[in-house]
Formats: sequence, structure tokens, C-alpha cells
Amino acid sequence: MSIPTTPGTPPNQGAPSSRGFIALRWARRAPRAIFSTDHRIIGFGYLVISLIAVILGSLLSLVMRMHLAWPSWQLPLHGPILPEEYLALVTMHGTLMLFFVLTVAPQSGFGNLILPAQLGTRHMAFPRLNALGLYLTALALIILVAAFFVPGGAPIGGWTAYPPLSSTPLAGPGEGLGMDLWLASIALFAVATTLSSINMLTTITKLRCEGLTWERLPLTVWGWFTAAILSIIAFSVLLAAILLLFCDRHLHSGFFLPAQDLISGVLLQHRGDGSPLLWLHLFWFFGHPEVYIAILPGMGLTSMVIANFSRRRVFAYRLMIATTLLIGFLGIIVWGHHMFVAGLNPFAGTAFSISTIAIAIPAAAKVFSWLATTWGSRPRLTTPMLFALGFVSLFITGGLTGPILAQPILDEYLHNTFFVVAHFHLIMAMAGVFGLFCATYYWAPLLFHRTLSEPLGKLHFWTTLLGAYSTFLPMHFTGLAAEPRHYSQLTGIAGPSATLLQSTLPLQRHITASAIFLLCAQLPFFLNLLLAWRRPANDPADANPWHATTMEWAPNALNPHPNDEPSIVYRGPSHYTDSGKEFSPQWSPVNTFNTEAE
Amino acid sequence: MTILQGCAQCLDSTRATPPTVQAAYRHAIILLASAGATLFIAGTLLLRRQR
Amino acid sequence: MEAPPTHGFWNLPVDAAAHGHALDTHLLLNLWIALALLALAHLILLLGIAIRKRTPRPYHQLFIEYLPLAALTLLFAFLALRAQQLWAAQRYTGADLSAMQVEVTGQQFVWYFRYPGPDAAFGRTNLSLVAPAEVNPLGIDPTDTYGRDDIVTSQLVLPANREVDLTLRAQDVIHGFAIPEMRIKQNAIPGQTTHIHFTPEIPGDYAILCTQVCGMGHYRMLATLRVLPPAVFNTWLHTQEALQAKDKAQP
Amino acid sequence: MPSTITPPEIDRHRISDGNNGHRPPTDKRTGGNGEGDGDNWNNRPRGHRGPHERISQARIGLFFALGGDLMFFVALISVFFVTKASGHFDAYDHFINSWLPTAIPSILWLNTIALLLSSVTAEIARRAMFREVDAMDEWFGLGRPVSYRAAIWLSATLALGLLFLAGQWVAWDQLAAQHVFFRSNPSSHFFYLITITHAVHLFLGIVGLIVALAALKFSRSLATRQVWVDTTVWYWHVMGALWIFLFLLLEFGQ
Repeated sequence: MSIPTTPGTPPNQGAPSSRGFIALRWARRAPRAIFSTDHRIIGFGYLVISLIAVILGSLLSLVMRMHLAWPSWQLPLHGPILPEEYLALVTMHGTLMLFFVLTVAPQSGFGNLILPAQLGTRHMAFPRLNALGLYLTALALIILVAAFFVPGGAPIGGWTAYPPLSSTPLAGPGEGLGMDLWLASIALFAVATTLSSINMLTTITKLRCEGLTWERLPLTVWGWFTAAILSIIAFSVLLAAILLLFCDRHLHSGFFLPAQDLISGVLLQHRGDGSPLLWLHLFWFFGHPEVYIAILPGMGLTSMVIANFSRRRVFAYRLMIATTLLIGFLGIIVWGHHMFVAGLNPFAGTAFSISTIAIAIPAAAKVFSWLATTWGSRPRLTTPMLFALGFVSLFITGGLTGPILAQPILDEYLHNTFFVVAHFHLIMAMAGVFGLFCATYYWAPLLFHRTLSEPLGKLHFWTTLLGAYSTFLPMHFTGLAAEPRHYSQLTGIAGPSATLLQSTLPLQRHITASAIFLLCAQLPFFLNLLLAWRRPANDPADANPWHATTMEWAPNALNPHPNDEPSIVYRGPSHYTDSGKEFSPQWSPVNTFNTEAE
Repeated sequence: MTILQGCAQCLDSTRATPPTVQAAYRHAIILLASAGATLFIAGTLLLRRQR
Repeated sequence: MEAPPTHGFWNLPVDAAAHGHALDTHLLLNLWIALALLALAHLILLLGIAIRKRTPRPYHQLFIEYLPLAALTLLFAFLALRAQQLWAAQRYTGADLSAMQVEVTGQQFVWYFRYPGPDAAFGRTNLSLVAPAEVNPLGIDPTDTYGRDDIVTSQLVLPANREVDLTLRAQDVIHGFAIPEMRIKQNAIPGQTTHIHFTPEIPGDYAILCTQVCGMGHYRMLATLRVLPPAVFNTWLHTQEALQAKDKAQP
Repeated sequence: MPSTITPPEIDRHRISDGNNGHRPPTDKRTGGNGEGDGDNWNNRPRGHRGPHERISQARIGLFFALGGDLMFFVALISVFFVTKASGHFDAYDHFINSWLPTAIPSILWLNTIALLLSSVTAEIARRAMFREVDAMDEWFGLGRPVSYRAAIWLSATLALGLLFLAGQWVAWDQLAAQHVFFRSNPSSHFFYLITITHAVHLFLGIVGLIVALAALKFSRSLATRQVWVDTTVWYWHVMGALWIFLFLLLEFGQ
């Protein structure tokens, strides 16, 4: 009691900003934040979910890579990686990344945060439905991760869960309770994504502000719209497939199983003659659109960001709208290209091959637009612009192997090799993640009321780009050398197979080292977020630091005051004068703003 | 003699997928694809129609 | 001295099948085109950032969007067409009637190969008769006379320069049957049979891999394809047939 | 826009009154008003742009939800057709197709009639929500004729819907008595799968009806009541149509 306090003031008053107080304030606020129906809080919730998932998924992939390059390496506190554990890592890595990162973050996360503001509206169409989607997604993540901790561990069949491997616990460890949890998680996730997409589609359809016509919608909105329609179509079919697989597992039906199946010495008999091919059809009917769900919002954002920093209109704007829709549309009818060597009728293979190669045309049109927009514009190479350009580069590199894999005769050689792994990691995983980084750096002033550090951002960009290429380009070569996916070891029984597999080991070690580098390259990003957190908030006058033209940058677009006048859109996005010095935001009745005057 | 193995495949081809099953798969593929495509177009037209 | 398993800039394994040459040519054509387009696109991207156009001119959408798009369409149409020709040649028709018949069965985590024996016909199999301990891993029905002379091996031995028709089956889960050096790959699906045919050309030992994840032992579901000169193959087959006859003669 | 009563200027510019009976609901479609110049967005109240916008928003959300549902059933039906055709070759190279059509209990005809009738009552209830005279009566303070009329018909729908579900239960019971269970045959898999998933959807519809009835009783805002009744009834209609299709598929498609 030696602290001198003036009488009349209670003790502790002297330290109002002590950590205890902040924690208390958070504890009081948390329930209101968690159970909020505010789309911004829901958007942040989705981002938190995908941040957890991306950290977890990356660590899993790191363990996989370490094991593949150095099979005798022991995971600290765990010991050597067993083959079934390796496959469980593969499954969970794929599931976490595809569902909880690449579907959640661009679509539900940034969609909720930015979409209403870009539409000039203050709320989503169905806030409570939206919140329900968030809770279900969180629940799905918890159930999925729980699969690690049940007897038998996580499922080992990959994220595609082909039966009969996925239809009975006899087929291997992890196919019992672990697989049930996986199915439950994905079923919940499918429902959650459908709810979230219904909300988003209705918002885009109904809540656009005055003047925001079909052709004035930013390409990001088109990306979200197309991805949301695809979600509704694809996830419903996935839900049906999961229901049927559940019946096969627990109710003695045989939709995906032959009349007789001998697994681990046990003869399983069913009425009827199902076929695993049916699952493949249903799964890939979902699985292929899923890829576009992950990438379309990023494509839209790239168009807008490149136009913004090049001070140009998006080249061929109407065509970009058309290609976004066309890519989505074609995405529905190409699923068979995952099944060229899976027992598909060879004539069907030809049909699916043609529809798949057709996607190259709208995708190439998008690349031309990006190239034409930047051409000769001397863009400001800020961090978001760099990430957008990185997106373009990775999209080209990953995309060019798409038409190769779409040719059934070449897919026959390349199917399920690391060539495919390289293809989809470049075009979907890396390009998708670059889209997410681009979004974070670009919208940071709106989301955090702070800009992120440019030097750290540039360091982050260059190291990540280098790491991405160094990790995934060599995979093309191990794939061309016929290295299959899902092999937990490349050294093994002597013979020509072992010789062939071992020939890729030096490259494997390089890939693993690059993967570690790629993960370390993310440290500047987290450091950047941390530093921004401690920095004082922006001056409100700086609300539009990139001199952007779309509606989310209008004054207070993300935090509208109830008494504000309703938003009105006067023109399409990205209107700049030829000199690039003046621009006309969508919300301004006045024609031009001078960037220097701002 | 081992050069001539006979027509083992003739017997075998009857074991392969019968045309009715092939047709069923074909119809199912077309049904799924066209339902998905119709819904996609309907959704887009709905957006177009609203203002 | 063993040759290195892969060669060339693109790291492809040797090609030892009759159809492999055309496939490789097409694959390499595709890869070079992709590499060239990759370099071109990145060149345009970097140049576009570096240079500064003096006077902004109006867009010529025809020249910078539709014409390159049309060129790309033609290019991809050409590649697709060639690929379809190769695909049709391999898949649209079955093997020649004189092709050698071998049945491949995948089970967790081994491949079994069955030759029909002197009677040129495979015996019936029944999953309930599968008994690896009693040397009947495929469940060949002992009451079927066609099955008496069937030869089951764990190594695929084939004669060079003769077409072979593989019948693929799986007992438990989906397996992927792949021989990289023969440039073939096809899934074996439980409950149905699939066919794949090819002609091995160069004698030697080649890798057989499983390329569809099939359980914890997926990575060691490997086997060997041994391609022998025809005369040597005949000797091998006769030895196997004699062994089989001796086995069956003993009660 | 034809409006029978032109509201005073002050009402038109009132900020977000929530339509809680302040303004006369005269728009025949939904009871919206105050938008004589329908294209001038500035005249619309902020936040939400009138009751018609709300109801159309709910309908569009329902459209997309039902689109997803449609794909769910399309997937099931695709599998239905493939499974029906599939078979295997036995040891003697006979093609064996183990599909034995499930005899559909005839009570399903009665259930179908009940469901059809329920759609009629539901539609009457839905139209009752938009009766201009009743809406005006309520505004004048003469009770709640809108709610009253719709509640009766909606209750009839609820009863018929429950009757349908009970009928489905009887059908499952009858099949079980004949030892036809889910696991009996591929066709019985589909019979149970289709009827049960449809029943689950219909159960959701019943929850919707109960919520709509609660809204009729407790909600002061006419627009809110209209949204609930309208959406639930449209959902009900689609589930009815879906049932007709599924029933015909089961009855004649096996």
C-alpha cells in the first residue's frame, strides 16, 4: 500500500490502457462480435478461419515434403512418418487448402468484406443466413481437424475420396471414424457455402445501388457472382454424392460399390451393381467448378488492380465480363477430363477434351486483356500491383500446361504424376494465394485503416514469387520423369521401378528446400500485419490512397452512416484520363479528380 | 503353340459394359451437365433482368 | 551399364512401345509450344511494364485481342486434333484379334498377371475363392477346366514386337496401372474390366507403378515388366506351362 | 403508378418508418407505397427500398436456394438411372441386373392428392396476403383481416402437409411390413432415399409454415408477414411440383 493515491480517485485509474483492461474489453465485446450479423465482421471471421487453415495446411505440406526428400527424417515429438500418416497429410492438406482456404477466403471472406461496398449497399441480403454460413464453416473446420485425433487418424484417400477406398474401414487406417468426420465436415461445408452463395447472389442481383448497371459492375463482382453460381450448382451435387457414400458406408447400399468386393480378405456383398465411376462423375462435377470458384474472384481483382495502377480502363471490359461468365459456364461441362484413364468411355473422353481445351480461349482472352492494359503504361509498382502481376505470371505458367493435360493421349502419360501437381499448384494454389495477397495489400487501408509497409510488402512479393517458381517448376520435370503423386517414399524395393522413382530424388530435395524457403517468405507478411496493427490509424483524408475508382473507396463506403445519402453510381469503373493524372470515381458526379490534388 | 491365343477377347468383350449401361451413363452425364448449364444461364439472366 | 532412367531436356524416360514415338513427338511439341508461349507472354508483360508509350492511342481491340485469340484457337485446335487422332488410334478400337492376352489384377498392394495357358482361354474367377495362402490369389474356379492351365505370375513378361491386350481388373479398390516406358496408364476398377493394348518394342526391364492412391501401401505397389525377344519369351512361356501342368498333376 | 390514396408529403419523406402501419399500403403487389415515381431512387426510403424490394429479394434468394436443391435431386436421379441399368456378368456370361422394381404403396396416390390440395390452399393464403381491401382495412384500424384470412388457409395447408408426411410414414410402414427395407434392393434404396429426402424438404416447408403463421399472429409489419407467407408458399409449390415429378419417376420410371 505504498502507492500514493490521491483520495477520491480509485486505484488503477492511473493505468487505463493496461493489458488487463484491454483483455476485459475484448472479453466483453467478443460475444457480440462472434454472434454479429454484420457482413464485415462475418468477412473477418471467414478470413480468420482460412488463416488458421492455411497455416495448418502449409505445415502439413512441409512435413510431407520433408518426408519425401528425407524418408528417415523424424518429426519432432512424433517420430518417423508412416506411409498411412503421409497419405493422411496429403488428404488433409488438400481438403484444408481447397475448401477452407481457396473457397473461403476469396469468396466468403473478401466477398463479405468488400462486395456490399462495391455495390453501394450497406448490408447483405440475408445477414442471418450469412452468419449461419460462418458458424457452419467454423464447425466444419473443427470437425475436419478432429479427424486427426480419432483412432485410425485422418482419411488416407486424398481429397477426392474415391470409393471403395473411402467406403469401408477395412480399406485402410483412417477410413473408419476419420472418414466419417471428413464426410460430415465436407457436408456441413457444402451447406455453409450454399447458404453464403445464396446470400451473395441475392445481394448482387437485388441490392446494387442506383446506376450500377450490368456493365458498370466491377469485374470483382462478376468474379464473385460467377463463383457463387458455380458454388450453388457444384456443392449441391457434392452433398448428394456424400449422402450416397454415407449410405454405402453405413446402410449397406452399393451405389459406388460392385456387387462383390474383396477388401483385406473380407468379401463385401451388396445388392445391385454400383460403380466407383459414379462417384468420380459426381465428385468431379463438383471438383472442377470448385477450381474456378477458387480462382475467379482473383481473376476479377487482378483485372481491377492492374487497371488501377496502370491508370487505364480495363482493356475489352465487356469481353472480360463475357469471359468470366464463359469460364464459369464451361467449367460445368468439363469434369470428365479428370477421368480420361479412369474407365471413361473413350468417345466421352474426346468430348470432354474438346470442351476443356475450349476454356483456354476465354482464359487467353483474359491474359491478353491484362497484358494490353499494362502495355506501355509504366504502372506504379506498388505491392498490390506486384501481386496482381505475379498472379498474371503464375496464371500464364500454370495455365499453359492446362491444354496439355486436356489432351487425353497426353493425360494418359501425365495423369496423376507430379506434372499435374505442378499444374494445379501454379494456377490454382499459387495464383489463388497471390490473388489473396493482392486483396490484402490492396484493401488494407479499408480493412485495417492502415496501409501495410511497402518495403516489407515488396520483400514478401519477390521472395514468394521466387519460392513459388522454385518449388513448383521442377515438379513438371519430376512428373515428366513419371513420378506419381501420393507416393510416401521414392526409395524402396529394388528393380526398375525403384530406379525410376529414385531418379527424381535430387530434384525432390531441391523442391523441399524451396518449399521451406517459400514458407519462410511468408514471415514478412505476418510481420507487416503485426507492424500495421501497432501503427496509428490512417488519417480519414487518406481514405483512397491508390486513387481507385470503384465504390468501396467512396468516403465511408465500408462504414456508412445511417443518415448518409444513398449511393449513386455515375459511370463504369476505372475511368482515367489518357495522361493518367485525372480519374473519375464511380461515386462522383463531378467528372475528374486530380491524383496530385488528392 | 503360343502364337495364336484364339479369340479370348471376343468372349471378354461380352463381359465389358453393355450398350444399355453405356447409354445410361451417357444420359446421366447429359442430364447433369444440362441441368447445371441451365441453372447457370437462368441465374445470369436473372441478374440481367433485375434492372 | 544401365542407362539412366530419364533423358533429354524434358526428363522423359526411354520410350519402348510402338505408339510411344508418336506420343512423345506430340508431347514434346506441346511442351515446346507451351515454353515458347510462356516466354513470349512474360516478355510482353515485362516489356509492357518497362516501356512508356509516348502518345496514348485508341485501342485496336481487333488486333490485340481477337486476332491473337483466333491464332491461339487455331493452334489449340490443331494440337487437339492431333491428340484426338492418337487417342482414337489407341482407344477407339480394341486390340488386334491375334494380340496376346494377359489379365492384370490389382489388389492391395500387388499386381498379378495371368496368362491363359495353352487353351487360350482364361478360367472363371470368383472372389469368394480367393486364397493367397493356397496359391490362388485370383480366385480361379477349380471346377472350370479353362482355368487349370492358367499361369499366374507376379512379373509381367512379354515378347517384343507383338501386340498385347491387357485386361485390367481390381479386387478391392481402384488401382492405377501405369508403365511409363510404354506410355500407358489405365485405372483398374473393382467390378468391371477395362482393356488397354500396346506393342512393346525394345527388350528390357521396365517399371510398373500404381498411379491411383489405393491405401497405405500404395507407394510399394510396384512390379516389373520384362520384355524379352520373341524366342526367349517362348522358352519362358513353355517353362511356365510345364511348371503349371506339373503343379496341377499333383493332387 | 395507380395509388388509391396519395399519402401526405410528410409520410413520403419520413426516414425508415419500417412500414409499421404508418403509411397506407396501397400497392397491389405488396402494399408498398410512396414511390409514385418508381424510377427515382432518391425518393425511396433509405436502408430498404420499400416492401416490394424486400419480397422480391426473398423470392430471388429462394430461387437460388431451390436451384441448388434442384441440382441435388438431379444428381440423385442421374444415379437412379445408371443404377437401374447397371448389372454384371455372372459365371456363365449372363448379364445379371438385380434391379427389382419396388411396388409403390397406393397410399402415395392419396398423399399426392393431399399435397396438391395443400398447394391450392397455400396459394389462396398467399393471394389473401395481397388483398388491397383487407390491407386498407388494417390500416384504418379495423382488425387484421389479412392475417385472419391467410392464417385459416395456411393452417389448412399445414394440416394437409402433416397429412402428407403421415401418409408417407404409413407408406414406409406398409413397405416394412412387406419386408421391403432400404437395404433390400437398389430400387428400394432409391425409393427410401427419394421419399425421405423429399420428406425432409417438406418438413422444412412445415417449419416455414409455422414461422409464417407465427408471423401472421405476432408481426405488426404487413411487409414482413407478406414476405414469410409468400416465400413459404412458393417453396411449398416447388416441393409439390418436385414431388409430382419424383412420384411419377418412382411409379412409372422404375
